[in-house]
Amino acid sequence: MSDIAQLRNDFPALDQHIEGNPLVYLDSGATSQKPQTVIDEINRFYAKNNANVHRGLHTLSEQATLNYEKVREKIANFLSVNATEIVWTSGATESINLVAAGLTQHLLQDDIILITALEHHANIVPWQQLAQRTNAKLEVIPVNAQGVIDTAQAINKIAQLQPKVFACSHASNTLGNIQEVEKLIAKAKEFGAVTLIDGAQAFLHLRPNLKALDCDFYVLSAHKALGPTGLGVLYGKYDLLNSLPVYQTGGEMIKQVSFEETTFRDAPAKFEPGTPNISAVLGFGAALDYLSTIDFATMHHYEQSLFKYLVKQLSQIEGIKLYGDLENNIGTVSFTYKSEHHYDFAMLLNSYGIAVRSGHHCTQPLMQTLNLNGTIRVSLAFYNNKTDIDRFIDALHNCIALIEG
Amino acid sequence: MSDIAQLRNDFPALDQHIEGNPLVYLDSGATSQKPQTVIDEINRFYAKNNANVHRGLHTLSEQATLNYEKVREKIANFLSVNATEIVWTSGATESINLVAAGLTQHLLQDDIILITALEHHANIVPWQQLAQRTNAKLEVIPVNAQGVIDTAQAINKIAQLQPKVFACSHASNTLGNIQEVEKLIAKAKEFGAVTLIDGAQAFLHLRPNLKALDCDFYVLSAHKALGPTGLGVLYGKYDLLNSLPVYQTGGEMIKQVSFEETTFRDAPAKFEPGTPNISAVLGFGAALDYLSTIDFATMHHYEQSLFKYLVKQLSQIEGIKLYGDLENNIGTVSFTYKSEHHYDFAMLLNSYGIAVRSGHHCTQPLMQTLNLNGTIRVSLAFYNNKTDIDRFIDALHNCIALIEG
Amino acid sequence: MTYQEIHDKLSNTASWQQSYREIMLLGKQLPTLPDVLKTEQAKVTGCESNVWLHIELDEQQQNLLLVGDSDTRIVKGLLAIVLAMYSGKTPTEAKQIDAYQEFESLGLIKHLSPSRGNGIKAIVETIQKQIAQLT
Amino acid sequence: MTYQEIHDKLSNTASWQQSYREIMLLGKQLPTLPDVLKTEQAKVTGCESNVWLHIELDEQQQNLLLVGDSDTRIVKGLLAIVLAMYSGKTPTEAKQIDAYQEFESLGLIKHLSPSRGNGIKAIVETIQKQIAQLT
Ligand SMILES: Cc1ncc(COP(=O)(O)O)c(C=O)c1O
Ligand SMILES: Cc1ncc(COP(=O)(O)O)c(C=O)c1O
Repeated sequence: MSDIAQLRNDFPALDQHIEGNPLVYLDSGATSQKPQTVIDEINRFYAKNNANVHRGLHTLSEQATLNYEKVREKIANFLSVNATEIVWTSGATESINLVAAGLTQHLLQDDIILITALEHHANIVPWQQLAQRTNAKLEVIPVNAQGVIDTAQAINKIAQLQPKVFACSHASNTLGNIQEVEKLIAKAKEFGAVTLIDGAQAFLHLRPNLKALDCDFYVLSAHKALGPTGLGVLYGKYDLLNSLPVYQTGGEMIKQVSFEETTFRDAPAKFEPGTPNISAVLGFGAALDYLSTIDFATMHHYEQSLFKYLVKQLSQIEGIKLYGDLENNIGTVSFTYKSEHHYDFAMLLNSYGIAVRSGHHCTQPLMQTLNLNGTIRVSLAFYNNKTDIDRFIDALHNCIALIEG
Repeated sequence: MSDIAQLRNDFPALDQHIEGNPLVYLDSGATSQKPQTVIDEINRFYAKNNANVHRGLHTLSEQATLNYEKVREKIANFLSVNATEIVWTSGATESINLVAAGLTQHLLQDDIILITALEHHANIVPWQQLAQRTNAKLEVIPVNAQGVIDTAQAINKIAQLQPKVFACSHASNTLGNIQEVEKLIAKAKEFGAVTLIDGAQAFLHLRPNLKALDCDFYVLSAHKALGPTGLGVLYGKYDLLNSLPVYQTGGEMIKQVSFEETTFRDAPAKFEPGTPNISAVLGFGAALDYLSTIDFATMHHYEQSLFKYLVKQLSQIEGIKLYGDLENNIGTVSFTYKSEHHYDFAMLLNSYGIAVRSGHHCTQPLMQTLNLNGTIRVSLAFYNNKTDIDRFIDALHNCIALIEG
Repeated sequence: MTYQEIHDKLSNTASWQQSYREIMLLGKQLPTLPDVLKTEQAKVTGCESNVWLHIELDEQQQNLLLVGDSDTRIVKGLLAIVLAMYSGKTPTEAKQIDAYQEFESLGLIKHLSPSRGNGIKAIVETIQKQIAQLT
Repeated sequence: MTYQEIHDKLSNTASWQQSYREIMLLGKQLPTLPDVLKTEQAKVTGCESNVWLHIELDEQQQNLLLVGDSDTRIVKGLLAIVLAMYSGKTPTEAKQIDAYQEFESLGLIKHLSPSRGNGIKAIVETIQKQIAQLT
């Protein structure tokens, strides 16, 4: 654990004061902090190597292209898939939109698109739009009063509905729950469903092996995994991926353009029109290199023990109610205090230097299910430590006193 | 001019050697170099202020949001429009795709979409796809043998075809030609056309006043205008912009989500789902601040005199053929040498440290019109100087000797 | 509490926590709006929390009467400050009020950042707009 | 020119320009392919320029015969080097050739970057694939 505790020093933004108090960053679910090596790599690109990719024969362009394509291999290795199965997008949101748009011809009236009750809006609305376009039906696997999906029940629901498309988050951004996606995917595939897993929250904490998961699509955002903003990953099993129609069109993704007819390249190029977010790809490469130096088991154990400590401390405060699955969790907890408004807590905590998120966390349907207008959410990463949690709990006591007083 | 000449020092990437020779960067049409202030701002964001926007009440998030929205005002001021008329996208390519997708319901069978023969693939293929979806017709304003659009002829063509959509580049990426878009827009609007101007190349060199141009949409890419990769701008006249249907869907752009129904916010939020490219927006803000310190008339005069010098030097070489409009030009020239292949020149020039672009420049239809398989393209920016051009011309003479030898 | 009393209280706070305490106390003193008045129409849009606001002129049609509520303590307190600023003023007087400058002098301007989502900006704009319509 | 002669020539170049000169000279010595042989089928995909390539066994079905062309001088020269490497070899010998290592020892590896678009990688792969099919 001592090694892991040192990693915090690699994250310059953590070393600052807010309103006179040391920053306690507990909002990694919104976006992760970045290690210095990522910042340095972006710097290096713009200061030394700045050039467009895939377009120039000159040295700068060639180096940029080589480095850019190397990162595609890196993330492919990380996910245990092939580099040709990786499409760069602008974020997890675009990744899901690309697939949902591409499945339009795949669906017929009354076909079923199945999602779950705890999805992020990004994994709801594109499917809802797809259902509207195709007259398919959007169906929902429910959660219990804690916000947890019962896997056996979910499997029954899949068998009963036989969806054409099944989309599910690997981990919930609001509650941190890890879904048993492997089992759900296997069941959905029995009925020939196209499966998409939203790994926006899970990737950093679980480092999934997609060959093992066997989903058709997996999406994530670089900025939630130590990388820069404006970059997402779409993994797709090659043949299915390549069979999707083109999404956005423009330069680079074409084979031949004439005013009469245009032919397109194969995936992944087919889905990557225009100048990509080169600096973000290179920065994400540095993030993956950084992650690779951290032993997964050690990190996971560390994160889990922090999370257990956090949950224990929170549980001891009278009036606090915790939601979600506190056993299978990436390190994110949502809670309320009596009937107090989350807004007041977020504002008050901030005056103690504590950065948490409050509100519906882009999961309004989940909030409706739990009958809440919002929660206070604490989300951890491996760069947090016990002191962060102690400071947070102290501040929380003070906030309660302020509010009750 | 002496002041302008100093600006070069603000661009760290220009100060390096390639294959033992000083780098001569003549590929700004592909992507511009970045001033140190832009690099510093990205750095500052990740190292001090990193947080997601529009989602958190804590100080980091609040500051990121404030700064992020300030840049929207900056670019709006720059273009003489309102901040609510600015949508952040991932690039000019996405900006055009968003509009082309949004106009699907606007078109009927046999309606006309009019573009020009010198457009970049990004301003061709999305319209071609739109035409295919709607059974509209894609028509093309021709260029002459030099690659130049005759404005009077173009105006006639507009009057004759009465297009529903008119899309045209403000300046050509291959030839540098500045189109007389103001006149073309005015004519197209007489017939109620929706007008889109592709300013990817023009923005940096012309700083257009969009109120004066009076186009409905204008698009650009930050990376071609001193800013970071992965960021584009879509300007749209508010009512028309807001009347377009949603494009990608997800978090942040919604008013209310339930599994039964989702309502969306108004533009620009409506078109900005998910976590935006925050660091790129902030970096682009620094780019705009930097540009603001450079007097436009001075810069324009400097760029034009460099361009004139370049053209004069090139014209004196026997066997060189120049294309495009050499009078109204942003500082980009395309040429061929006898029947030699552009590839050889690009490779040989690179061995002298000269970075140019070669090929079809994502304008295959223009190449077909000019009966070329490609050109060598030199594209200037204000950070170039006479020495760059002299070095390039020297190297070019050597390359010719090598090839002829 | 008059606006002057509020001003004196808040100008002397030593820390953010203390000023939050005072703000929340102000909120507590603001009567709860009966549910029938919490209409969609009375809702101020642009706030992260719910804010309801009613503005009228008194019987002599001279002075402003304002009532409002919010489901969060802090925003309710900030709302109380705004209401105190405007209550009892004639519309002409009210138009002169620069609420932003007042918040500045209360040391609260940081709270008014649009990205804080407290909607004070929206509240003040709503008041000014309704006053313009009243007169 | 034999591959050995090429090797000797290229190993002694003092600058990039000189090695480009030699490469282009090699290209010039490669006969132009008649247009009828410049078929779509003979085209090597993955090159920025056009490259055509034909591979056969000689009449005794023992040694490789390779002809090819490109519309650019540099790629044609690089192609000439590849053809010299493989020409006259038996398929078994040819399979042993590590073209990449040869280019490395010629000091040309920098040219083979996939992003240079010269397609040498594609050319070598095409040859190896066709050899596998011949045997
Ligand atoms: C005229 C023109 N339009 C559109 C584009 C596409 O821009 P981007 O690749 O940044 O999306 C370019 C870029 O080369 C261009 O030059
Ligand atoms: C589970 C989940 N899915 C999707 C997204 C959307 O990611 P992005 O905003 O980076 O596109 C998020 C981000 O909050 C998320 O937590």
